[in-house]
Amino acid sequence: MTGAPLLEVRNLTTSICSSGGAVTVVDQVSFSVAAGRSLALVGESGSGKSMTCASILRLLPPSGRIEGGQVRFHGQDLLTLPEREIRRLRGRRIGMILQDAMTSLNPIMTIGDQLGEVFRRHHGVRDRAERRRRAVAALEAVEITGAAQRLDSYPFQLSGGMRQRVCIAINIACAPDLLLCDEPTTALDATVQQQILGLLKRLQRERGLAIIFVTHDLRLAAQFCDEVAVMYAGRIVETGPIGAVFAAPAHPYAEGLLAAAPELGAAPGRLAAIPGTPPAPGSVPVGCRFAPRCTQAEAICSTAYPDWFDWQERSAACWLVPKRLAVPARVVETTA
Amino acid sequence: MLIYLLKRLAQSAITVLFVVAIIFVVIRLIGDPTHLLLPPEATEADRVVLRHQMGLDRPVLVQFGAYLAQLARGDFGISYRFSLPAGQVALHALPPTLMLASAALVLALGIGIPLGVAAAIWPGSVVDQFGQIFAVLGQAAPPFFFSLLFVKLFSLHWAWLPTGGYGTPAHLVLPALALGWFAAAGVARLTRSSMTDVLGAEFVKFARIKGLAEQEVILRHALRNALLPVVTYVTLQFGLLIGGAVSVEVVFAWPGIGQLLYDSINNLDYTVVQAAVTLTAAIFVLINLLVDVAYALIDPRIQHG
Amino acid sequence: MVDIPLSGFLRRPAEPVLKLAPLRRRLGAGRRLQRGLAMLVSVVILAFALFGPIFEPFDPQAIDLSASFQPPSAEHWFGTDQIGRDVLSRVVEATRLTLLITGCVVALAGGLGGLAGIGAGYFGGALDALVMRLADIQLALPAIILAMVLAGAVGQTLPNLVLVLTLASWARFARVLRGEVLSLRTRDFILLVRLAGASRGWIMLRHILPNVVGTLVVLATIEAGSVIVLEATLSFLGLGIQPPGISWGGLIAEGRGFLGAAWWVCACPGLALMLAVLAVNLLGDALRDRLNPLLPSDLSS
Amino acid sequence: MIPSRFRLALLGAAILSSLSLTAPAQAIGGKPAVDKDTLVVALSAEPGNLDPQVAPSVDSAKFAWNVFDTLYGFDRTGKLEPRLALSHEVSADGLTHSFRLRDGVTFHNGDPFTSADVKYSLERILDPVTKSTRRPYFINLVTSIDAPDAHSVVVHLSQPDGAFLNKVAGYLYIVPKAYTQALPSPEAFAQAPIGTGPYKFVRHEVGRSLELTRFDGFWGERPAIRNIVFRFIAEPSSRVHAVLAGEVDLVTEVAASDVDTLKTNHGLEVLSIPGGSPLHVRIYSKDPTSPLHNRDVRLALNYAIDKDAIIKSVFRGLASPLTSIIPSSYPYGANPTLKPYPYDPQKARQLLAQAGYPKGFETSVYFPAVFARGAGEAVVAYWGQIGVKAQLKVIDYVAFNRINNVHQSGPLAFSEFGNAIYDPIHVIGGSVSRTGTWSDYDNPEIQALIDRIESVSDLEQRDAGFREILRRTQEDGQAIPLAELALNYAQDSALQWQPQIGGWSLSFRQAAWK
Repeated sequence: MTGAPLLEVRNLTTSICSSGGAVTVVDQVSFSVAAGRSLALVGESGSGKSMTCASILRLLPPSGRIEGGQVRFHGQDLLTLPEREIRRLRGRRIGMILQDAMTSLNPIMTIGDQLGEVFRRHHGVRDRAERRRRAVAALEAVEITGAAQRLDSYPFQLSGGMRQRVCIAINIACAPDLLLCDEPTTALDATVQQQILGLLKRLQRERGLAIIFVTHDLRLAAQFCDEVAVMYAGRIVETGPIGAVFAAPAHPYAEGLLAAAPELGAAPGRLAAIPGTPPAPGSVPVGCRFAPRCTQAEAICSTAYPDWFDWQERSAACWLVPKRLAVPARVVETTA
Repeated sequence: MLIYLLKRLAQSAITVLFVVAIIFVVIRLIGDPTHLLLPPEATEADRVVLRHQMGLDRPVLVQFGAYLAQLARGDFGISYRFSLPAGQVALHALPPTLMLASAALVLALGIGIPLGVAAAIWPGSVVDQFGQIFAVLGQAAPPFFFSLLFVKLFSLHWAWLPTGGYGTPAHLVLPALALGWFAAAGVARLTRSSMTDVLGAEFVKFARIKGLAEQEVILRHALRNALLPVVTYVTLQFGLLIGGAVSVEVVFAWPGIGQLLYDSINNLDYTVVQAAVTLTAAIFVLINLLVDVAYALIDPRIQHG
Repeated sequence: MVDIPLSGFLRRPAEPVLKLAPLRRRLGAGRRLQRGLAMLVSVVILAFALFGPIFEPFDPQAIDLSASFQPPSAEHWFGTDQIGRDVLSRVVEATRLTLLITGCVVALAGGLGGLAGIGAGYFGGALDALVMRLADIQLALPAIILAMVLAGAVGQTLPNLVLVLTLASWARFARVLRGEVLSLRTRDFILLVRLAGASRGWIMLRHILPNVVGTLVVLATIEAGSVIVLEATLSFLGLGIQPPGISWGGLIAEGRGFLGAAWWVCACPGLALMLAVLAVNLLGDALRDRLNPLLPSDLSS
Repeated sequence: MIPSRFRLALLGAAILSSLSLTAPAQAIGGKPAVDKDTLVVALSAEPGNLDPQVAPSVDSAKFAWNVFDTLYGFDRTGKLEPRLALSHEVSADGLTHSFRLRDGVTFHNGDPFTSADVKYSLERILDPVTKSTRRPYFINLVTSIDAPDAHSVVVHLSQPDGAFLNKVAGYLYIVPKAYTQALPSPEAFAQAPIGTGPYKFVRHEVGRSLELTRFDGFWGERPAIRNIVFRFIAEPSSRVHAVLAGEVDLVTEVAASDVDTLKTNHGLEVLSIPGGSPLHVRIYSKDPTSPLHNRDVRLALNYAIDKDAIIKSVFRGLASPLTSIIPSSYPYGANPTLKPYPYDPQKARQLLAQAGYPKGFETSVYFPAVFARGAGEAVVAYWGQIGVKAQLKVIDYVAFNRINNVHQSGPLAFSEFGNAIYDPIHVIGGSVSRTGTWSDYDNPEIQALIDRIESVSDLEQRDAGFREILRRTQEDGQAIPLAELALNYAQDSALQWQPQIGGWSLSFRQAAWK
C-alpha cells in the first residue's frame, strides 16, 4: 500500500444503552484505509458495520457511546477532538452518504439551499449568488443534467437516484479526503445502482478519494472495492485484498457468506444458506462468536476467542486458519 | 392555486351557512322572547301581538329566508335587548375576544414551543420534567379554575394585576394566562412529540454530517419540520379559544363574544346570538383557510393543484 | 399520517407529514413511577365509582344545618359545605356520575366519530367531504355555545348533557381515525387483500378496524380527560348535572361562591378532578406506548 | 432520583392552592377607584335597554332613578314624595287624578318640562308601537289624560285604583315630547335617552360600561358626585374581588356567604338591608285531586321546615323571618302581628295523617338557579323527614319565568316578588286573587276582601285591609313563606351612600365622598 494510511481505526468499541443496560455493538474493531483506496465493510445486518461508520464521525444516536479505541485521520485521533474541531471536519474532510436517499434531504428546503449551506458553513461564502454558482458546479460534478433549474426544486420532486446524487454532491462539495457510504445503493434499482457506483469510482479516481463502502451485497463490494473487512457480531473476522479473500476465504463465516452470494459462490446451483442467526448484541457466546453456526467448529472454538492470524496482507480471526490454508500464518495478537 | 382557493371559499361559505341555520333553528326552541320583553302581568294576547310585530309567528323556514335576505344586505336585525343593531353589538364584542384569543395563542406558542423543543432535545432532563408537568397541569383543570386561582393570587394576594375588566394591557394579562396555559399545554405536548420524531429523522443526521452546528441543525432543519403539525393544531385551538373562552370571560368580566353569547342566550336575544355565532364561525373558517394557504407556503409538498 | 407519495396532488394531511418510526422512548425510573401512580389513582377512582357508599364516611345528601362550613377536621377530612354536608362523601359520590357521563360520552363519541372517520378515510369522496364539513361545523360552533343553546332548548337532563358533550368531542375521533385509515389504505397489505378479491366490508372489518382499535382506545382515554374538564366548565355556566345528581364539575361550580368563606368546598373537588384528569392522561400515554408504538405520538395533544 | 413528574404535579397544585387561600389582601379603603369626582358601581348584569318605559323593571331599576323623574317618587323607605308634581288630588269617585306640576324644570337637552310632556309620556306607554313593558299596568285603567294648562294634568280612570299614585311613581317615567317624536324610530330613544333627572346619559359601551354625568340644570338639589360609571361583572366572586382590590367603589348583589369575609375587612363597609322580596314556595292548590288542595297538608309543609336554621346557615343570618308574602319592610300593608309557623315535625306528621297521607306523598318543586341552592336542598330534606318526597327541579331563571307566568310551574315552586310600586296589591293581586298571573289559589272570602280594597285609596284603610288578607292567607296556608332576604352591598368605607329599603332601585342623588 502506498504511503501511511489516511484512516487508521484501532480497537474501536461502541455501545448502545437500552432499557436493559449498555450493549456493545462495535467490539475492538481495527482496520485502515489509504488515500484513493476503497474498503468494503460487509456482514449481515446487525453486525455493527453502520455503527462503525457512525462512530468514526462521532454521530451516534443519543443512546450510543464510544467506549474506547482510536480513530486516526491524517494521524489525528478523532475520538479525542473537541466537538467544535470534529464538527469542522465533518462535511469538509470526511463525508457520509446514508442508505435511504428518500429521507436524507430536508423535505421543505430547496436543493440549492441544502447545497449552499455547506459552502456557507465551511468556506464562509456569504454571497448567495456565489453559493448558487458553486452549487451548480457541484451538481454537474455528479452528472446531474440541467443543474441550474434543479436548484429551486424540492427533494420530493426528484427520483431516488437523483436524490442520492445530490447527497453525493453535498458531500464532495468541499473536496473531502474520505467518503463513508452506508449502503448507498441498496434502496435503488439495479441500473441506477451501477450509475451511482460508476460516479463514485470516477470521483475516487479523479480526486484521490478514500471510500469506506458498507454493504451486505458482496457482488457490489467485489466490483467496487480494493480491500474488504468481514464483520460478524460486532467484530472483524477477516480482512484482506478483496480478490484474494473472495477467491479463498480463510474464515468459515466469510466462506459461508460467499456461498450464499449468487454468482460469486463456488458451488453453482443451490445457494447454501448459513444456518441459524447472528447472536443478539449483549448475549454474545464465549469463544468464537461464529462457533455455534460454524460447521467446522472444534472444541477450542467455543472456549477461547481465536487468535488473529496474519499473512500476505491478509488476516483472519479463526483457529482453523493454519489448517485450512497451507500457508505459514503468524499470530499477531490474542484478543479477549 | 386559485381554483383551490375558490373551492375552499365555497366550502367555507357552506360551513358558515350551516352553522347559522343550526343556531337559527335551535335558539327558537329555547323560548319565546316576548316573555322577557313584556312584564309578567302581560296577557297571552299581548304576547301574540308582540310576536306578530317581531315576525316570530311566521314559520321558521320563512323567517330563515327573510333573515338570509337581510344578511345579504349586511343587516343582522335589531337586538331585542339593547335596541341596537345586532351586528354592531356583536362587532363591538369582537376586538376583546380577538385580543384575548391572540394573546392566549402568543402565550401558548411562546411558552409551548420552547418547552416542547427543550423537552425533545434533552429527554428526561429537568426541563423535560417541568415541561411535562406544565403541560399536564395545564389541561388537568378547567380554565375557570385557573382564573379564580389567578385572581386570588395575583390580584388580591399580591395586588399586582386588576381582578377583571377591560382597557389597559394589564387587564389582559391574567385572562390570557388562564386561557393561554390551557392552550400552551397542548402546544408543548405536541411540539415535544413532533420534535422527538423529527430529531430521529435521517435528514437531521445528514445535516450533522454536513458539519452544521447543533443549534443550526435544530433551528434550520428540525424545528421547521416539527412545527408543521403545530400549525394545524393551533388553528383548531384558535377556533376553540374564540368560542371556548366563555368561562374565562365570565370570571374576568371580559367583554368578549363569549360572554355576550352567554348573556344573549340567557336573555333570548335571537338577533345578537345569530350575529355573534355567524361572526365567530366566519372568523374560524377564515383562519382555517388562511392557515391552509400558509401551510402550502411552508410545506412545498402540499400543492393545491 | 400520510406517507410521502413521490408526486401528484396531495390532500392536506390532517396529521404530521413525516411518517417515521419514533425513537423508542426510554422509560426512565421517573416515568415508570408516574405511570404506577396514575394506575393507582385510576383504580381508586374506579373503586369510588363502583362501591362509592363504602368509602363515604357520611351520607352525601344528609343535611346538618348546625354544622355549616366546618373546616377540614379529623371528623370531616374535606370539611362541610353550606348546609353541613360532608364534602369528602360528596366528592366520592360524585365520582360515579362523573365517570358514568365520561364513559358514555367517550363511547358514543368514539363510536360515532370513529365510524365516521373510518368511513371517510376508507371510502373518501362524498362521504369524506360530508364528514369533514360536519367536523368543520362542529369546530366553528364551539362546544360551550352549542351546550348553552341546547340546554335552553331541550332542557338540562343527563341524556342531554351526554348528547352535548358527545357533539363536542366526536370530531376529534373522526379526524384522527380518518388520518389513520388514509395511511393504512395505501399500505401494501391492504392492496394485497383487495387483489385477493375481498369485499370492501370484509377489508374494513378484518383489516382496517383491528389496526385502528389501538388508536381508538388511546384516544378514548385521552379524550376522557377533556370531557371531564368540559363538564366542569358547563357546570360553572349552570349547564351541568342537576341535583340530586352531583359531579365534580358541579361541586366546584357550586363551591366557587364560597371561596372566601370556605375554600375547601371548592378546592377539594377541584383537586379530585385534577388528579383524575392527570391519571387519565398518563394512562393514555402508557396505553399509546404499549398498544401502538408507531402511533403518532402527538395524539396526546 | 429526579422526583417523578406526577409527584411534582401534586406538589405544584398543593402550593398553588394553599397560597391562594390565605386571607385576601385588605381593601384600599378611603381611596376612590378613579377619583373624588367619580363613583364606580359594579352591577351583576347590564341594563339592556336604556329607555325606562321599555326596559323591564329589573333593568330600569339600575339606572332610571338617576336619569329620569316621575311625578311622584319613593323615598328611601318607600314612602311617596312629590317630584315633578307638587300636589295630587283624587276626585270623590276615585276616577280622576289631577296633578299640579313643578315650574322651572328643564330636560337634559334644555327643553322645558310642561304638562304636554306628561301627557305624551303616558300616551307613549299606552301606544303598542313603543312595546312598553309598563303598558299592561295602565292599558285597562287609564281612559284619557288632558293637559288643561302648562302646569297641570288630569288623568281619567275607568275604575277607582287605590294604588294609582304608586303606579305613577313606579312606572310613569317622563320623557321629552319634542325630542322623542323627532327621533327616527321608537328604538332610537334607547341609544340617546333624555330625562329630567340629576344625571344625564354620556355613553353606553355594550358589555363594558355605562357612564352618566351630573346634569347642572337639574331642578332639585345637585348631587355631590360628578360622574357615575357602571361596570358589569356577572361572576359574584369577581364582583367581591373587584371591590377588595379597590377597582370599584360600590358592589351590588353581594352573596350572603361573602359578607362574612368582607366584614373582617376594615377598608370596606358592608350594608345589609331588607330586600322587600318574600322568598316563599308557591303552592298550586286549586286542583282538588292534588294533596295540596288540603289545608292540613299545606300547614304540614309549613311546620316541617326549620326556617331559622336555614336563615342561619344558608343565608348566614342575613335574612329576616317571613310570616306571609308581604314582608315587614313594606311601608304599609304588612302584618307584623303574625307569628311564623314554628318548626314542629311531629305536628306536621300528625296533620299529614289527619289529611289522609300518613305515609306522605310524592311531588316535585321547581327551584330557579338564581336562588342559593342550599335553601332548596334543605327544604326538600326537611319535607323528606315527614314523608313528603319532593324532587328538586333546578331550572334557569329565564326559563322559570316563562313557565311561572303561565301557571305551568306546578305543583310547587320557589319564587320571589320584586315590587316597583311598594303597594301590596301588586303581590296580593298577582298571587292570591283568583285571576292573578301567579295564583293557583281561590279563597272566596279573601277574594271579596281583595276586590274591595282595590278601590280604597286611603292609606290607613288599605293597611288594615291588607293585614286582614294576610292573616287569612297565613291561616289558610296559601303559601310557604321562608324568609325576606337581605340585599347586601359592599362599598368603600370613604363612600357615603344608603341603599333603597325593600327595593332594587339604585339612586345616587344623595351619594357623596366623606
